[in-house]
Amino acid sequence: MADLNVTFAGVPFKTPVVVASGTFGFGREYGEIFDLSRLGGICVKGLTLRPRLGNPPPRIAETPMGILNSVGLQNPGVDRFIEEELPYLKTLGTNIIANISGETVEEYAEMAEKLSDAGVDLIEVNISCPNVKAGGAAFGTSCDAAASVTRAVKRAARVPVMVKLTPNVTDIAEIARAVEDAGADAVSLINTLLGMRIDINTRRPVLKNNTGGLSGPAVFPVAVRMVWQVRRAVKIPICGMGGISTGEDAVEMMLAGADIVAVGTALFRDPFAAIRVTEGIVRYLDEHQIENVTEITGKVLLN
Amino acid sequence: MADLNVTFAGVPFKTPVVVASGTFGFGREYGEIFDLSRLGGICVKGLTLRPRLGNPPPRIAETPMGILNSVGLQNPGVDRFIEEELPYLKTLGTNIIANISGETVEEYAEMAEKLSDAGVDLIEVNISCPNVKAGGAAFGTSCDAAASVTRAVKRAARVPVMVKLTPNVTDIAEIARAVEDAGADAVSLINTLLGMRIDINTRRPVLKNNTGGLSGPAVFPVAVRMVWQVRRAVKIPICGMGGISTGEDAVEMMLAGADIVAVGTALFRDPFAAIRVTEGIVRYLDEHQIENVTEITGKVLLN
Amino acid sequence: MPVLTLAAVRDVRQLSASVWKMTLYSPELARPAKPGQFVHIKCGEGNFLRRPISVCNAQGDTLTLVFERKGAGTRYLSERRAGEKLDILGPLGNGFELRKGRYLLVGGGIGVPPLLYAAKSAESADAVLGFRTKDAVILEDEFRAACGEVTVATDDGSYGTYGTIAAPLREMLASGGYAGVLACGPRAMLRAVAEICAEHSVPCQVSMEERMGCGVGACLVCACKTREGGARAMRRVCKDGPVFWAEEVCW
Amino acid sequence: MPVLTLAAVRDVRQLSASVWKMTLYSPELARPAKPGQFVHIKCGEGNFLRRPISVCNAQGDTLTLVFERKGAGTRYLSERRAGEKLDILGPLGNGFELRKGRYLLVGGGIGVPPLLYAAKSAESADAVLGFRTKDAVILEDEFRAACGEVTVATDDGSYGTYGTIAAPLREMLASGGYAGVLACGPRAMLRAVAEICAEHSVPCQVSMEERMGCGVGACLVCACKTREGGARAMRRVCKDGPVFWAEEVCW
Ligand SMILES: Cc1cc2nc3c(=O)[nH]c(=O)nc-3n(C[C@H](O)[C@H](O)[C@H](O)COP(=O)(O)OP(=O)(O)OC[C@H]3O[C@@H](n4cnc5c(N)ncnc54)[C@H](O)[C@@H]3O)c2cc1C
Ligand SMILES: Cc1cc2nc3c(=O)[nH]c(=O)nc-3n(C[C@H](O)[C@H](O)[C@H](O)COP(=O)(O)OP(=O)(O)OC[C@H]3O[C@@H](n4cnc5c(N)ncnc54)[C@H](O)[C@@H]3O)c2cc1C
Ligand SMILES: Cc1cc2nc3c(=O)[nH]c(=O)nc-3n(C[C@H](O)[C@H](O)[C@H](O)COP(=O)(O)O)c2cc1C
Ligand SMILES: Cc1cc2nc3c(=O)[nH]c(=O)nc-3n(C[C@H](O)[C@H](O)[C@H](O)COP(=O)(O)O)c2cc1C
Ligand code: FES
Ligand code: FES
Repeated sequence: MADLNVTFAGVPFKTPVVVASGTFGFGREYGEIFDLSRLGGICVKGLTLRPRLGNPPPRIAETPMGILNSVGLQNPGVDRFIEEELPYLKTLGTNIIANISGETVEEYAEMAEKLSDAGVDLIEVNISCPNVKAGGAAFGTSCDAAASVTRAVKRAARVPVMVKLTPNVTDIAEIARAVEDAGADAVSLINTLLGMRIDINTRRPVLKNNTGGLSGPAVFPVAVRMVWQVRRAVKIPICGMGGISTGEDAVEMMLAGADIVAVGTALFRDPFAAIRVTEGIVRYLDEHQIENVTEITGKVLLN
Repeated sequence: MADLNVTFAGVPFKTPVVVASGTFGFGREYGEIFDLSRLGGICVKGLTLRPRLGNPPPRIAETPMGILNSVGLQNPGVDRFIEEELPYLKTLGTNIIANISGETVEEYAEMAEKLSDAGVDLIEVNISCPNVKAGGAAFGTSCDAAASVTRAVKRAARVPVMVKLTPNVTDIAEIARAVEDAGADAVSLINTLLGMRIDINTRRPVLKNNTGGLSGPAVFPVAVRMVWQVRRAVKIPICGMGGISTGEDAVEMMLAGADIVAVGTALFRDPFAAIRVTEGIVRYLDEHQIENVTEITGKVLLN
Repeated sequence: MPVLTLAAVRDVRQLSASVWKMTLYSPELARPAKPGQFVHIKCGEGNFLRRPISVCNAQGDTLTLVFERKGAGTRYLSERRAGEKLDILGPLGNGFELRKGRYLLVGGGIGVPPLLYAAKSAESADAVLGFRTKDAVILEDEFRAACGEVTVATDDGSYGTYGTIAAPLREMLASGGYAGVLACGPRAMLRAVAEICAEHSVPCQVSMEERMGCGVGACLVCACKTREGGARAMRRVCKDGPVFWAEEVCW
Repeated sequence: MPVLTLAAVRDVRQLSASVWKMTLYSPELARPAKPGQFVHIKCGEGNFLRRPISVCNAQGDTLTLVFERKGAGTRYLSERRAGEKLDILGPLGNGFELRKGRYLLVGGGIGVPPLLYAAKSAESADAVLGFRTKDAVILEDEFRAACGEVTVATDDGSYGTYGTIAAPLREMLASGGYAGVLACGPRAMLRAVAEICAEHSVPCQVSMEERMGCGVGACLVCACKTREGGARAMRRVCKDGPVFWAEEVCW
């Protein structure tokens, strides 16, 4: 069987398949359904310095082969996460990636410090949440802001730092270069595309928050394109995501340039999606007699 | 039955449903399938000053509830269009919207002048084609460039001018404001989102052009959001498009802010899509006892 | 422990203009299912999200679901035929907390079906069932068989008592002796039931609805605002609910 | 004049490891269909685009399609059962230009089926059919019934003549007397056929494949580069084709 080991930003992953932040909570629920040690890693629900209740419901709307969500970073705050959730997560035998959002650069840095001390494997810096007013995507749409968050987190963190990019920009490669120059160890992309659905009978947006983030298979071709663009722009490794639901999708994303991939929304349709994606990658590698999954990253042959 | 008449940028439309540029050729083919006078208008295939062969095939890739295309503005050039196609189009009893792309500002102006003389009803200025090297989307991603194309076309045109915006930008409202300030009579949106698919067996992009434009139901929530954002940013009317395939979708787009809507990719699945969309709008208006379709434009009630 | 399973459709029949009843063979779902729990059903290739539908009854290896045809997902379900299989995740959620004693079940419209299994599981139960109009009345015989007293009310008085469930509920609570009230129905009705129960100091459990993603508690989209000992919280309808203590819900 | 219609599936059966044959009842499609035309089929809710499949035969009110199971769309088709309906747009494209005289049909793999209807429609016809291997041979009996001489070739020599269709094609053309060659198959084969026909000065029509959108000629995605009297052009496989004169195609 093909070797799935990948060293990503210096961290060993036993498979290149992780689950995407916000779609997997802190692991407990899916842990009842399958063995979480089969995952390459878990990106936990986005954390903030203080607890957040998130946005009012409804927080989800269905779209053609996708969903909009407007959860708005509901979470118990970084301290309670470290106290109540991380000890459990550490027992799972998989990498734990802390996803952090701040309203200010200082908040990002403070969280990075706490989480480094607490011993997560990787920090994912979310500068791309479309569902919060302060911070969030505002940091992700400007090279300067993205770079300054990255620099601050890098100074504070003692574990590798991955910066999560938003697709809602004119030139994602430019932002990727800015965070690479600012010291990021890796980038992840894409976060959700900003979208809206309206109930034509009530005339009100389906989401109480009016707009939300689009994810799921619908966005897959956009995500592949962006991963490919970023691959050509930076040298640091990429965690590719956005609409992956099969092993074939994951292989496509890796050919475009992803070193590892994340599975998110697909879990809502198939709770075993991440496992099936992993199995699909193995099948592809074996059929094509590829020994190590790292051999396919970025290996698209342009026409 | 509800009244579907809309005056859009000064041009009377007997229904608010037009067909999107590039999905309907110059009308002849679908003219064999249904009565084109039932359409509010026809946006013809994108025209350029000189004939273009377009990009090499394959030019289409399927995606979850969408497609990528990379036609690359294949067209006979504006002169042959005026000579060979426009006379037929003018017999159809529906508005003819000429869609133009230039490599330079001057080319846009020259085409606008020729088409005004030839007597089209409206000119749609495509500054958002993702599939050509020179011009195209380059004009659509900068406020200054978008404004200067708009100004040049407005000076040359003697029919109303609608500017077609690209969704591949950080802030579409800003571009809309720039073209409004530059004198545009209307805006249309969205053109396609840049995307990519890779054949994992050959490792080559499915499209010979490597990347292409995403359209179809997958993009609908992004299009609704952008129409809503633009509606709040400008006063000029909006032709909304992107993934519309049912009357309900059209109503949703109009509630978000569209004065008229265009149906494109949905035609590939259902050649009667534009007619069914029109019928669906009527059904909605009648059920909700709304007398004139213009009453719903922009009438979303925010939460 | 939810399972993901292919359940065999045994029967699909129409109960009213817009309501269908589906019987499934599925030991994995039927055996562990508790009253108030739900299942999360994949509705074909065209609908991305699963649809949550409450357990209406579970007997042996057979699961019964009753649903209203609202949009594309429930339309898909209504068009299934015996012999087909459905991809179902479940049973999910907490379900009603049933102790000893007599329960009063209060259902409104499509909120009625989930109470049937509760009626069968309780030591004893009465029911107040509200519907819009006579043609919308469903499952009356089943409730009469499973309950002591059953009052049917219609908003337009075309069948049973005239008006909402509020008056019959007040009356029956006044007669006393209920261990608790279990309610399911539109939010406005649940709120009214909660208030009436509070007036009568009867413990009330309500089954809440919210749009769902994962269905298992991981994505946090199905939020229900609650207060617990003064503190505000967002709880998950799919995991912490769908059944909540009425006094904890921020209406 | 293409129509959009619901055609009733009469029969679906497997011809080889990866090839299926589907029989449809549809007067609207079968009656006007000409050899070399195709139909554009909606393949369920999960596949956005229609799939183009050539007419393999049309007799009375019955249309026969033969297709290879490649991906999700053709898998969907292979799973249809008698009695179901398919949403089909057609017949589409130009079809072969058939005059008087004897035609030589040259098919490769899944390019073989469209030639069957041509065989039946021509005044007289011979055929050279190429397949990868013995197990991939399909429709041999049907061609033997409809044609004069039929040569089957397999790449690995496991059945019929050893090698590609090139050698038998050369031989048969050398014997002379053909009004034209009609070819369908992989692009490389078509190119070889075109060259051989040019050597023998026999008019050759080739049926081209390209990924499609609308199927009716409106979207320009199905381009085939051609030269017509020196000028380069992009022609539409769905409308100007799928059949082109071999010498016009830029290979
Ligand atoms: C815990 C729970 C139990 C339920 N039990 C039943 C039941 O037993 N019988 C029954 O008829 N209905 C029940 N519902 C409501 C049922 O889930 C919706 O009517 C159904 O999802 C509508 O899907 P649709 O595709 O037909 O409608 P659409 O409106 O097209 O659905 C669009 C999207 O919105 C969601 N949605 C729409 N309405 C609701 C709603 N009321 N609640 C949650 N999501 C919604 C859908 O799931 C889908 O994602 C229950 C809901 C919940 C949360
Ligand atoms: C005019 C014409 C006639 C055809 N006739 C036949 C026939 O009689 N029998 C038969 O088996 N096949 C035929 N094909 C090929 C057939 O259309 C494809 O094999 C089929 O579309 C594959 O769909 P899929 O979903 O199974 O594969 P996928 O690879 O999953 O399809 C993905 C997308 O690519 C398109 N695609 C993939 N391969 C092709 C191809 N070779 N040509 C065109 N589009 C493709 C699909 O239509 C779909 O849009 C014909 C093609 C054309 C253009
Ligand atoms: C319900 C939901 C909640 C999310 N929450 C977060 C979050 O807290 N932090 C974050 O960085 N991304 C969040 N995301 C984005 C995902 O991590 C991922 O980037 C996106 O959904 C695209 O991948 P997918 O299509 O596989 O889901 C969330 C997505 C969903 C659907
Ligand atoms: C095959 C194809 C060709 C297109 N060609 C053009 C074009 O020439 N000019 C243009 O402005 N837009 C062009 N578009 C974009 C459409 O007009 C429309 O903006 C887009 O497809 C979104 O709408 P839809 O999802 O309804 O198709 C093309 C789209 C497709 C699918
Ligand atoms: S639906 Fe995901 S947490 Fe409830
Ligand atoms: S498929 Fe649209 S022109 Fe051929």
